[in-house]
Amino acid sequence: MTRTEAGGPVPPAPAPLLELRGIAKRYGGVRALEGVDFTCRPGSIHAILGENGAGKSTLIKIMAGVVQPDEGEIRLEGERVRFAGPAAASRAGIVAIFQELSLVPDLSVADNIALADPPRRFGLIDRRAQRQRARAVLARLGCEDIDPGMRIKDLPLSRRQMVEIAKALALKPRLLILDEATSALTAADVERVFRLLRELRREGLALLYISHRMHEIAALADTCSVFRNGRHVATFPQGSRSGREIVRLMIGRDITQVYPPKPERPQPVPPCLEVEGLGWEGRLNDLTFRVGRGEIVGLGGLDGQGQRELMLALFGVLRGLSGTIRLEGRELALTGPAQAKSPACGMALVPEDRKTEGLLLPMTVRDNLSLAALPRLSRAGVVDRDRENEAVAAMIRRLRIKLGDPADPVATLSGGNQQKVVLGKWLMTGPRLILLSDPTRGIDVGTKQEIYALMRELADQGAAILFYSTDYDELIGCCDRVLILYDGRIVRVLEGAAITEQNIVASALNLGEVAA
Amino acid sequence: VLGLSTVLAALPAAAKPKVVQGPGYLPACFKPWSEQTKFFQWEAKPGPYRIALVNGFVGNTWRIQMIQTAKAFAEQPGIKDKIKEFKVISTGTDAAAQLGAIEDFINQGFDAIVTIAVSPEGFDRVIRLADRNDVVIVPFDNVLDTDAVMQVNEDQLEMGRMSARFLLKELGDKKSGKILEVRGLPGNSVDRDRHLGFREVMGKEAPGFEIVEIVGNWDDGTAQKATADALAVHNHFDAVFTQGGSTGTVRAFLDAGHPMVPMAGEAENGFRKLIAQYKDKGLKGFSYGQSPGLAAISMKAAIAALEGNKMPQLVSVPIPYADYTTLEDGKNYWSNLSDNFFTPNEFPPCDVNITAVEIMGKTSENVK
Amino acid sequence: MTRTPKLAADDRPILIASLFVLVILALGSGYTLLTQGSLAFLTPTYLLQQLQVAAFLGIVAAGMMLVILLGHIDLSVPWTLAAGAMMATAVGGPLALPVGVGVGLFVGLLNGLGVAYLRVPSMIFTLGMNAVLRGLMVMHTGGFAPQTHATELMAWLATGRLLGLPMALLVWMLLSALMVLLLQRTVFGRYVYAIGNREAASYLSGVPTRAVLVGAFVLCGGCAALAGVLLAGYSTKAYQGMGDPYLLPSIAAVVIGGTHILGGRGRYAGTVVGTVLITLLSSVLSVMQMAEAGRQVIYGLVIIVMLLAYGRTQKLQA
Amino acid sequence: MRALGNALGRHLGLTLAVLLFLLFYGVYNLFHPKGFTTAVLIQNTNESFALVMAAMAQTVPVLAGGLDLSVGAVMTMVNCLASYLLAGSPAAMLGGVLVCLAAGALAGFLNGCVVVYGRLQPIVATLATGAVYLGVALWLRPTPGGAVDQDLAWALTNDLSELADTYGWLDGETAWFQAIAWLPVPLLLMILVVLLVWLPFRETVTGRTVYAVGSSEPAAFMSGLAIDRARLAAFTLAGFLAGIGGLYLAIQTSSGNADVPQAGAYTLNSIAAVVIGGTSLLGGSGGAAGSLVGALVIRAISFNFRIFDVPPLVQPLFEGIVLLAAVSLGAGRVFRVKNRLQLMT
Ligand SMILES: Nc1ncnc2c1ncn2[C@@H]1O[C@H](COP(=O)(O)OP(=O)(O)OP(=O)(O)O)[C@@H](O)[C@H]1O
Ligand SMILES: Nc1ncnc2c1ncn2[C@@H]1O[C@H](COP(=O)(O)OP(=O)(O)OP(=O)(O)O)[C@@H](O)[C@H]1O
Ligand SMILES: [Mg+2]
Ligand SMILES: [Mg+2]
Repeated sequence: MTRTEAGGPVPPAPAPLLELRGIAKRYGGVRALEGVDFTCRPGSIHAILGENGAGKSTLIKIMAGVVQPDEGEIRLEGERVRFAGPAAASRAGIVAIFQELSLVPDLSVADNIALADPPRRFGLIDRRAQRQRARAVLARLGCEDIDPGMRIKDLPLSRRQMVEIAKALALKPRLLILDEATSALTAADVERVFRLLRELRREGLALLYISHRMHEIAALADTCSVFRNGRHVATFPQGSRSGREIVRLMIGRDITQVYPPKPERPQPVPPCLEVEGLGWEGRLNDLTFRVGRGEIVGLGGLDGQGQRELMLALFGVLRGLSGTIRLEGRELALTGPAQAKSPACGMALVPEDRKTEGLLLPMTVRDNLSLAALPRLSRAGVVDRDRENEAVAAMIRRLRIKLGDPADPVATLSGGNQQKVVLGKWLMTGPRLILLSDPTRGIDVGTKQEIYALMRELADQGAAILFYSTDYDELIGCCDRVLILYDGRIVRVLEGAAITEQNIVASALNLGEVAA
Repeated sequence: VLGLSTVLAALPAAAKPKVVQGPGYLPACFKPWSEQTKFFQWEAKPGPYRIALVNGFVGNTWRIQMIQTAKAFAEQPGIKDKIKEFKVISTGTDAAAQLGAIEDFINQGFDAIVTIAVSPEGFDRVIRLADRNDVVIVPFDNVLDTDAVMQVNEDQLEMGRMSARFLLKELGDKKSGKILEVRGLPGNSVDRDRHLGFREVMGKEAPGFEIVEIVGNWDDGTAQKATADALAVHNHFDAVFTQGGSTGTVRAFLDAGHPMVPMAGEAENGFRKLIAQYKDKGLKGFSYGQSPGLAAISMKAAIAALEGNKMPQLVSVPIPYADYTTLEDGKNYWSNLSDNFFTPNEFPPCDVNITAVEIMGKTSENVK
Repeated sequence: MTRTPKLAADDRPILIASLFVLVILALGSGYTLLTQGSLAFLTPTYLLQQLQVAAFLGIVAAGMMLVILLGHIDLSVPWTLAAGAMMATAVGGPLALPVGVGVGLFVGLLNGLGVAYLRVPSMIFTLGMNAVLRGLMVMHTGGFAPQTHATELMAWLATGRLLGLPMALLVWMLLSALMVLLLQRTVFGRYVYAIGNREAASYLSGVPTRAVLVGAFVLCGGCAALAGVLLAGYSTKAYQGMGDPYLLPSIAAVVIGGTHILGGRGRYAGTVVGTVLITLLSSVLSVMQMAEAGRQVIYGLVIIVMLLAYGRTQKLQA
Repeated sequence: MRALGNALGRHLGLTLAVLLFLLFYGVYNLFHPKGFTTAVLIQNTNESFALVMAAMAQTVPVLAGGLDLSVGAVMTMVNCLASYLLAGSPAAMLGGVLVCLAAGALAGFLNGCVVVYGRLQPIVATLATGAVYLGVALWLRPTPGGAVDQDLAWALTNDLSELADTYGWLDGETAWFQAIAWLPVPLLLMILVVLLVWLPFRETVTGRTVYAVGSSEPAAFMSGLAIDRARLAAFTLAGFLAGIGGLYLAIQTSSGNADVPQAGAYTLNSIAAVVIGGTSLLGGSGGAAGSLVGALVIRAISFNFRIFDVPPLVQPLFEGIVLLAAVSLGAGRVFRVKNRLQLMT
């Protein structure tokens, strides 16, 4: 039985397809889920809302048999079931599209779409049939432009996500789950997907939709459920609650003054970074902008519009750049991060994916924190243990990193604290230009506030900050200016009062002035 | 075998060498292995000939010295004008590659192929092809377990026997105690034969000795380590029989401060140096040797066969040896040269007169 | 949590391996007791002698460990070792040692450049390098009748004694001390572990990854050549193929020592223990006059059993 | 057409390998007095067969993301086993062949078990099992020897007409037979192995899973693929193919030889062949057909030493340099990649 709160009875609905009762899941000390009851019914789109780390993905991984619950039971049409793995779940008609893409890069689109059980003749895979199947599903998604013969690794991110959806469709699901599956889609694709989902709803599928984008949920969902640190707090018909109420349910309190105040500063600020006509491989096109000292400049737009490439380009990772980059007046031609971080340049990059690009998970917190600053913590190539320990301890105190011992593997830290370690690693080098790539991803609201405060503090101390975020709320709250990227171009620059949700969304989807 | 005959029936008449009565050609050089040894005779072919040397493994001094000798011999007056083309290749320790190379040279129409077999088995196919195409194949050093081809070698069994007899002679009336036997490469037929010969005599004439066996792989380092271990455990040996890596064995005795004892070993220059140096301290040394000159003798045999002479199926090359009484610096060892090369190289009866020094002592010019 | 659990994880292999060393000694002693009525394996003479011999393998393994910690491997060790030794003896005189080791460093440099800059898989590049070196040495011996006698210094370093300890052992101990310093205390060492864990993350943290890769291969080549020079001193001469018995044992020693073959984890002490284990094992089997077949099987089983005993469930994907 | 360009780019490695082979082999045949004749082809294919099998065997585990250092050992073990079983009545020989193939597959399966259930890294696991298999080989054949039926040996190492003659099948006259009579049996066997073993395997779900695991294990898991089964299958197939190699080696040399250095050489060459054949050592892309070509390239290099007058003591160096150059061909990538992160694999 799903709990419902006073206010609007749940409309009479068909028998539940999938029921979860008293589900609990722990990861080591972490309570990912606790006593969760949850129901989803055929013919409806059910949205799940919640802060990062609220347990949404875990819930879904349990439904899809990716992880096993520690407690509780799952009933499929009343029958008690237990899914050994994703295969078992999809046989039962439960198919999930996960946050982390589940496509095999070296195989073709057709191969991937038919990966789990391809059409066979005499036990061998029937490539023609497979190709036809792929065409059919892609056509249904309105993606005739994707060649089934292409390898996944040769497709752009947005195309891959469409293939991911196609792959799920091909399994003929009865319950289809999308976990932030639209985060990287272009406006047109999002529309296509929505049309498709509504169609599927008509056909009587049960749909679970997870997104951090309120407007998408408003546009799509029939029912909403809110999760907060591992608990199911409410389920209600979409539209029966205001955005503010929902946020309160999600966070457990009103967000009061999440963001530090933006200081008024004399214009123009002294320039730190000046970029002119920057281009790369058609993924970055003629970018021109400047970031002043003490300024926080936001990078907006949908995921995968070149923000990541821009960061890497500035940090000297990309080859074959066109245009000019000037740092503190001097023109730069960087050979790589080693040079970028050198005191001469004083740059720092907090990369997008902390687990693969930011951290050395099995190594200790100490080793991770001091990695970038080692040269200045050593004499003649020999690490000065005492200075290292002091510096590390100081950074741990400054960022209030919660840990047992600096000698623990960083993997044992929480997502938020892991992210703090990445930040700390770079603060140790005393950077003057800080590139932040979605630094608050997968981080709880408390930590977020600390990070916002930290950013402003650094800016006030004279650092220039380039700040990419997928969460436009952050951009609004933190940035003095916001550059909206679309297809590797700056489509709009928002300043001061103009930095609003409508403007950001509109220009991100590249819809001109139309509000989302 | 039975199958063979049926195949041969299916083949165009294969021109096998005729089996004939002795005596053979130039017996001083091509000594039949035994009375039972049969004689081969091929159709005489007009020279000059195309000859290939198909070597296997190349990464050790003996093989390099062998190749150098063969090349020098091919240039020697009296031989040079009989050879139109002389090609040398090393296939590495890969039976398939070696057989392939031999077959390739048969296809290329070479007249004779001298070779050191990677494995004593498995030549049936190439032998058959050689017979069909009137090609003379002459395995030497590592010979084949067959009597279908002419082969050239020293008697490995005899080497073992000689060593045993020498040690017993030196041990005089001592009839019991411990003797160390340092063996060669496991699985190799040469190692097997030398071992059997040694054991045969020891078993017959002095069963009282306990023989401790270790593996030295014909490699100085390995032999040295293994010997050192054996010494540490057994403390004392009365005599030693070692198959190559001989210097390593002596070194181990020196390092362990073990008194020098009678020792039979290979013909590395280094071993003979040590014998000369320590003979007064009790290193009553005996040094027999597998001569890299075998290559030259085999080439000569091949040419003789092509010229239509009667050849023994198995040519026994006398074993060159020296002991602590007969060593002479600059004659059968060279105190000023590298340890690694093998002293016996020339063999006058076959007018193979290229000394080890000429081969391994000469410096840089022709790096071929 | 405190350090202990993490340490335990890395120390486990070292402990198990050490225990196994004792087991080998016990079994060997049992054998000698029955056959000789002596406990030869427990005498200082024998043990010191084993350590002396282990030194050669240990020095090779030290270099190999650096490369493996980076998630790479160096298959050119055998002929780097031989080349170092042969060049040293060929030059002779006071220059022998520096030249020999120099050859190794240079080979390592080439390996490093191929792996770090051309990004050819080390497994393959070093394999080719090994073949090239063999070719060069064959030409060298065949063409130039080189002097192969080890110099006094080389001989002394390998077989001499100081305070009753074999010099080779002392050299190994000195090198080990340097290795520990390098891995535990220096920036380079920290970078090695970092790259071994995740090259991309290290690179983005401003670690000069290519320089570190090259450096590690250079050191590995240097170690191999040094071992070659000592080995030449041990048997008073350099000769073809003297390195062949060192490739697989050195890898085995590193792995048995608990170093993760995919890099990033492993402690130097483990490599030392692994080296001793391998050396003792082969010595005992040799004394027992075990047939070649038996040895091969035992080597294989020992490695498997040890690794299973470490019970490290590792991600299978590099 | 974009797809075509894609296909070519995807098989760049293989394309290069084919060109290399055509170069080396073409030159060899041009200068060979009997170039482009069956005799030469028979000899070349005979010589290459074992290495080709070793290379194809190596490919499968590599595709799944792990090396198999026991390929040469398994081959040697089966070779020694076969040297006992390939004589006597036709039935007995057939039985022997089956036993040998089974033995190879079993060895491979054991490798798989150690890797999958023992959770050991393939490299070290197979390094160890390889030693064990060599031990077994040495136990089977302490010294080289054995007897293999002469007819069998002769028939399988020649062209089809000899095969027919030997067993008096359709007295070689039949027209259609004449057309193919020149085909060397080993060449035919290679083609058959590719057509009947490799291609079908690649088209099974398990084979597809092998690629998926090598390309991205998490994705494979998320897609609900049977990862462990794929790994087991990969190593088993490797053992099976290595077994075929060993079996043929026995037929070719009509004996068994537990040659340890030879086993090592085959393992290392198989890896080189895989790389030259365009398979990524990281797994996920490539194929056994490429490795076949890779192996032929390696063989073709040494063929040329028999034609051209390279001083014997320079040959090893020459061989080494060519090998080094061949495996370094892939390095071109380094200069094309525009995002340095992609070089970090
Ligand atoms: N692999 C894991 N190991 C340990 N703990 C985990 C793991 N994955 C998730 N967790 C824990 O479970 C909690 C819920 O994670 P989950 O990914 O379900 O949150 P979420 O709601 O999906 O967040 P997001 O909005 O970022 O996707 C997290 O706070 C985390 O602490
Ligand atoms: N490899 C790991 N070992 C131990 N604990 C882990 C590991 N990975 C995650 N955790 C636990 O999970 C929490 C953080 O995990 P994770 O980063 O997945 O949460 P998250 O906020 O959902 O991040 P994301 O949404 O990006 O997956 C921490 O509390 C940590 O204890
Ligand atoms: Mg999450
Ligand atoms: Mg999630």
